Amino acid sequence: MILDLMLSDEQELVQDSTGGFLADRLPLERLREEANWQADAEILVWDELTELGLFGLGVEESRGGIGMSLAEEVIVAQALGEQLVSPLVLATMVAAHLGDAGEYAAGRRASFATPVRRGKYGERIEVHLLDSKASEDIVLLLPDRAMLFDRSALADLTPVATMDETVGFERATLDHAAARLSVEGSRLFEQAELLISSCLAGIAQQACNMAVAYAGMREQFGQPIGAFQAVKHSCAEMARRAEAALCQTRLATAQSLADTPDSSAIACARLLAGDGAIENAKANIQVHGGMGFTFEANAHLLLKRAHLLVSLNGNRAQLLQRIIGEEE
Amino acid sequence: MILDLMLSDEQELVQDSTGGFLADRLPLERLREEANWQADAEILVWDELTELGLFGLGVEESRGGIGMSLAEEVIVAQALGEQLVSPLVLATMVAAHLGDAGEYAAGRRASFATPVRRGKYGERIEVHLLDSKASEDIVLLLPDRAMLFDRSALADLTPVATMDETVGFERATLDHAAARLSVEGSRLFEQAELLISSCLAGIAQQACNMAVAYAGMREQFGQPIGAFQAVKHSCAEMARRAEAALCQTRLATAQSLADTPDSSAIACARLLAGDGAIENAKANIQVHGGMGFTFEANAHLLLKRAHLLVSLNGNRAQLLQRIIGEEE
Amino acid sequence: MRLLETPDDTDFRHSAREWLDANVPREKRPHDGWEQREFDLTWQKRQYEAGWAGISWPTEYDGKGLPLVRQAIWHEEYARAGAPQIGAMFIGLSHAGPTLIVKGSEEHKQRYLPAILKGEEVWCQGFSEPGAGSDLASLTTSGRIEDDHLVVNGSKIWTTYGPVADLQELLIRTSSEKPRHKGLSWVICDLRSEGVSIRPIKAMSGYTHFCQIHYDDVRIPIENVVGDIDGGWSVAMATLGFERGTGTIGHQMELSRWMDQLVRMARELPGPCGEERAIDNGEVAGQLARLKADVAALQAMTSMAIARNMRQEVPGAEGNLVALQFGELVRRVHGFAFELAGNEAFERDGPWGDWPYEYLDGFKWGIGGGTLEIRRNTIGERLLGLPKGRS
Amino acid sequence: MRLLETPDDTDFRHSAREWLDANVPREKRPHDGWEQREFDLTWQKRQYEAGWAGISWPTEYDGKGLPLVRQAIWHEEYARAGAPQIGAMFIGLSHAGPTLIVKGSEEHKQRYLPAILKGEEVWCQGFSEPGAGSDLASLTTSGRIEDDHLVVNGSKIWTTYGPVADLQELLIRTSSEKPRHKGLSWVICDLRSEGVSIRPIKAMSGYTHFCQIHYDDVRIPIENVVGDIDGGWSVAMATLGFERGTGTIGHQMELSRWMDQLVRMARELPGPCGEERAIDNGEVAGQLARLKADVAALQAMTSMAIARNMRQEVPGAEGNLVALQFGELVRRVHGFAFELAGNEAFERDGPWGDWPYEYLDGFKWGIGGGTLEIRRNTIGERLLGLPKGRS
Repeated sequence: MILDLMLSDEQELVQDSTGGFLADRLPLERLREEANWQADAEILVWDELTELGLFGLGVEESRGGIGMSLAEEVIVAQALGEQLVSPLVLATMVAAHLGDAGEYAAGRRASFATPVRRGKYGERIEVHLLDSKASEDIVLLLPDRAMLFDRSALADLTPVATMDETVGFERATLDHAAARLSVEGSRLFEQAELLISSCLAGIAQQACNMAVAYAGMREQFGQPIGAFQAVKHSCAEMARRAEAALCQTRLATAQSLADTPDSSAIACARLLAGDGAIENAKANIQVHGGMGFTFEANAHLLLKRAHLLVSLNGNRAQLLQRIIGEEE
Repeated sequence: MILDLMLSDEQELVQDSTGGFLADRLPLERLREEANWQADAEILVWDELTELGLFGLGVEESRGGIGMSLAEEVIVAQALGEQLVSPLVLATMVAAHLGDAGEYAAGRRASFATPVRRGKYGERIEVHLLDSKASEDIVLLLPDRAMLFDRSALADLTPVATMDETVGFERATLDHAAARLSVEGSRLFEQAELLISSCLAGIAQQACNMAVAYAGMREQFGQPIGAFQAVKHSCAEMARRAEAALCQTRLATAQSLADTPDSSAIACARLLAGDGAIENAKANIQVHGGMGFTFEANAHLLLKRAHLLVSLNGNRAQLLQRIIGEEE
Repeated sequence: MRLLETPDDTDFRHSAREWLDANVPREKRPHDGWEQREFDLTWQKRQYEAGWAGISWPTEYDGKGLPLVRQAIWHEEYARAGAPQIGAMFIGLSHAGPTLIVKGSEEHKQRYLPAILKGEEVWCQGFSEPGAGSDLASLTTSGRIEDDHLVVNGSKIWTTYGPVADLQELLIRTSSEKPRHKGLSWVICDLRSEGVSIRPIKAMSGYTHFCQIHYDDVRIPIENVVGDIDGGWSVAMATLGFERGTGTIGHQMELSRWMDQLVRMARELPGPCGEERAIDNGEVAGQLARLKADVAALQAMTSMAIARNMRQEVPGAEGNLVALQFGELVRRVHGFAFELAGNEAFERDGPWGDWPYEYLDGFKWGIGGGTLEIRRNTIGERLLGLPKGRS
Repeated sequence: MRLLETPDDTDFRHSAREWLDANVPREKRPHDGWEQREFDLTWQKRQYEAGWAGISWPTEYDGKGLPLVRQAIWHEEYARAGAPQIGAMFIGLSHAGPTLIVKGSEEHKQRYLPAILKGEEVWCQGFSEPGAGSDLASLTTSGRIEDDHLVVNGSKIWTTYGPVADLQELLIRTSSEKPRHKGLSWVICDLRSEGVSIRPIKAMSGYTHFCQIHYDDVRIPIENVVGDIDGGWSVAMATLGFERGTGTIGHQMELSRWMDQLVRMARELPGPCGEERAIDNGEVAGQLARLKADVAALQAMTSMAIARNMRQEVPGAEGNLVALQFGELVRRVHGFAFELAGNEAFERDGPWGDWPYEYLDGFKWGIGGGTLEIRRNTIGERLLGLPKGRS
């Protein structure tokens, strides 16, 4: 099957408008201020996000959506990744496919719940909630089932401190039976996998951009450090990993659009994007030297968020099994 | 337990005398000539090898040996690895522990048999024989049993062409019942593991030396290529891998000498030395550029022999299990 | 991000598949020498005669003039059918041909392009030199203008298929006064000319695909220069762009076939720790999955390169990303056979067939067409805009 | 290659074990600040009073004067007992102390060494600068000689434990005419001096261990210079040698404890694909084994470094091999917790305790004491004898 992985003119428009808006209103740098953590900055511009049409973008017009496709949502997700926008936005995009798109387009918010522990899940699941304090709904995606809960269905709610302090975390328990909506099948799970992959591809790209900018400016031993092969080659590998993540995500998306979704290809995208984001975030810290190790620079933000998104909704060992099609 | 991993004065003497002899009489370069392949060069100097005391070096004097220890054999094995000496020599060193050391010291030869296929072994095993055409005995080492066969016990003998053309390969079948000697337990298997690790550490070191020599001499873009960070850092990683292989092999050897052999530490040595040898051999080819890809240079010899020794007597998945002590 | 294939394209795909299934040679491709050349040329001729050669090349020169999508479909079906690698045709079809199409004169195109498609002539490259390796700007093989000829002296090395080639894309220094990369010319050299001598070089795989070539007052007509005299650098960059971009698509498709075979064998062979199937060993399964993801990425990156090429005439530096991904992966895939099968995979012509050969041969991808180190430099400087070092 | 431990050594080991088991503080070590300093000093004092401080330091300066073997045994038992990292004592015990022992004057040793062992003073390093980073030869913080003082101006950065330190090993430029690395001096700076100002810097882990220090006409007595004026380069190289060699042995032992804990948790936690125990998942088991082998190698390489140090006074460049092995491994080990436990390992003070903190904090090993890139340069040039580049 021959796919065009470049963007169409329309898709470029989506990329430019969303990317431009986010770079302007929710730039990565906002996270230097604690006041903007835990989706506070996103909530302030939520009306504008709804006006951009993010929620319901790929949902049919007949179901209250904008009537574009998964491709456009994947493009938006990459821009969200590049600016480390709160998972609240992505979760609401997913919820619009599960629940009533019109409500989300009108301002209703949903947050991700993700299982705290690995392994098989029973009817009652301990979950982490991400940036859920201002959301009405909770989305839980399992490989074979997608569920939507009212916030009130949460039991045992306790806040926890985690490695990525820019995202609000809570622990809670969810009971399958309490779901407002529950859809069987893997379709929504796999679509979300592609959106998360695209977010991670965005982080991988952002790490590369940040490293290249720093390497071109910072001087050591009498020349910009980017002139040294060790740094230059590290940047080249970052570019390769970002490209691999982007291309595989787009390819798996285009396959899904052509109504031939490939579960293995989607798992490949998730693995490549996750590894690309984490490896690039680490390499970016390394390029930044001592500065990269501080809380004052932006490099650490990419690493922490990459780990968070990699852990969302599954684990690496399961991914590897899905890639070779040997699920237990 | 505090171990001295440097060599004692006596051990240095063994290193210098064996290393010097091999560099002089069986230098790696001999393999440029087909006439020296398949142990032909070794057989020509076999008398001198016996005079050096290689066969029975670590066997008690009361059993017809020289009365030194495993430490000295490990030192010899590294020198064998550095010059890619035929596995015939190592096999005969091992056989001297299993059979009558006096006979091997007097010129009898033994070759390794190694299982052709992975997995569990039955009573009849299909094996590869390495450089066996001029040997009287065959050594087969299994994790729980060491066996010595007369050459006449081999069935279905057929020569095969393999990737490492400098070593003679045959396929044959061996029946447990036909063994002249069979010793239960893992002691000899583990001692051989350390000798093979040391051989591989020698290959890792030789690859590093070869790359450094070439990088200091070959010029590109107006300076020796070793001045470029990409090449210099590759050499530094080669030095690190060679050191890791050497140190872990010596540490596991010293533990064995102190009568506290550690199966996991030995498996670690085997893994590190195998990976070190293969990775360094690859990096050496890369440093040599186009020249490294030719049959005319020596770089490819290290790679092929490294793969051969890595595959000897086991496989990576088993090794990994032994390291974490979770054998099935 | 969309499906490109139209229903018409899919019809084309089906015809290609049908023809390939019926015509792909089933005999084993010889490992080297004149036998191999004959095999490759015969197979090219058969494709040409059936109308499958030069699918996206201009019709004026015997190509089919179809869009790149069709060419890409052909590559997919070609790999799917297990067709042999294009081998000796590689430089002609993927390197010299595309270069002549964008940079050659009308006469060049008329004279050389149809002969490539018809499988009449084998081309080889002539860029690297013994002293220069990856440093093209320091080439010293010289071409002195005498009347209407260039008189060439010097030496080229690592010339793949050189021992069996008819023609060569030769990069030589035609001006020694100009700055390093401004005095080069790209010229077509007939290897049957007087003064050309060829020394085959054996590769680590044990076979002979390449050679060193000496030029001793070799006279080449001036009209064989492609582009301008002293303007060879930009022609060479175009050539390398084709190599880096979609030029190796065939090899990549092949790698993906090897990968599939690896997964199949892991389902058939017993496991390393006594499992019934190797794939039931978690370590094996994990490694396979990682490899498979990287092979998938390679194909996706190639799709992206094709999409980019449809929008630009001469490929940019992005192709180096594909080459970088390919360079180490090919060894990792073939090398995994040893972990799966151990000594059995060592045997040449044993149950694992060509695996040990492919593993060893795969080392060329770390070196050929500029080492991986040079590719990383190029990505850093041309794609990311990092400064050149003082060295 | 032999066992070094004599029966007497083993007796020493048993006494050490007994004391440590009874005395290791069981309360949690604070993450930063003055509380942490107090914790570290108190623990050092307790070791000193019981006769376990400065095991291989000279007896004249309150050390125990025992052979290095005993020091190594102490490190092993210290790690085995789960004793806290030496933290704020690190520079004093592993850096400044050893440097003073080989390069300091009699007065230096009398004044400073006992105070380190007694846990009375905290030292910090002062090599890196905002503009210079890893490039020590380009330091610009200056010391101008006025009468019997050096007057220091400039700034240092990345000073670990700087916010809570009393003394600093300060590398400054005392001559601007001499070649880059020939005009430096190594001098002891009292951080309570007038003109010193300290700006704490928060690390990516969220805690504050290091700082930037500004010097504004800070007057340091000339007798605080260690080695010769303008001879600081060789003193600094000795200092870095200690850091690279056995200086980080404590951290390495600790890493090996974390590794053991990882294996233990893999035996206790359920597996990622529904297995009863995580270690029954082949992918997890394989990754653990690889990590364990690399941790084993790190310990073996450290043993080799100790053996080398017993034969030489000032450590050579080989220590960089240990540092290189350590640099990335520490992140890989701590990072594996996320693969084992996913989001649960994210929680600070959750069931995985300090794992996320250790993971983030581990990034310092890729940067501190010269980045890994600089270490690779040093190995290439000083150990392997490769030429310096023109840049």
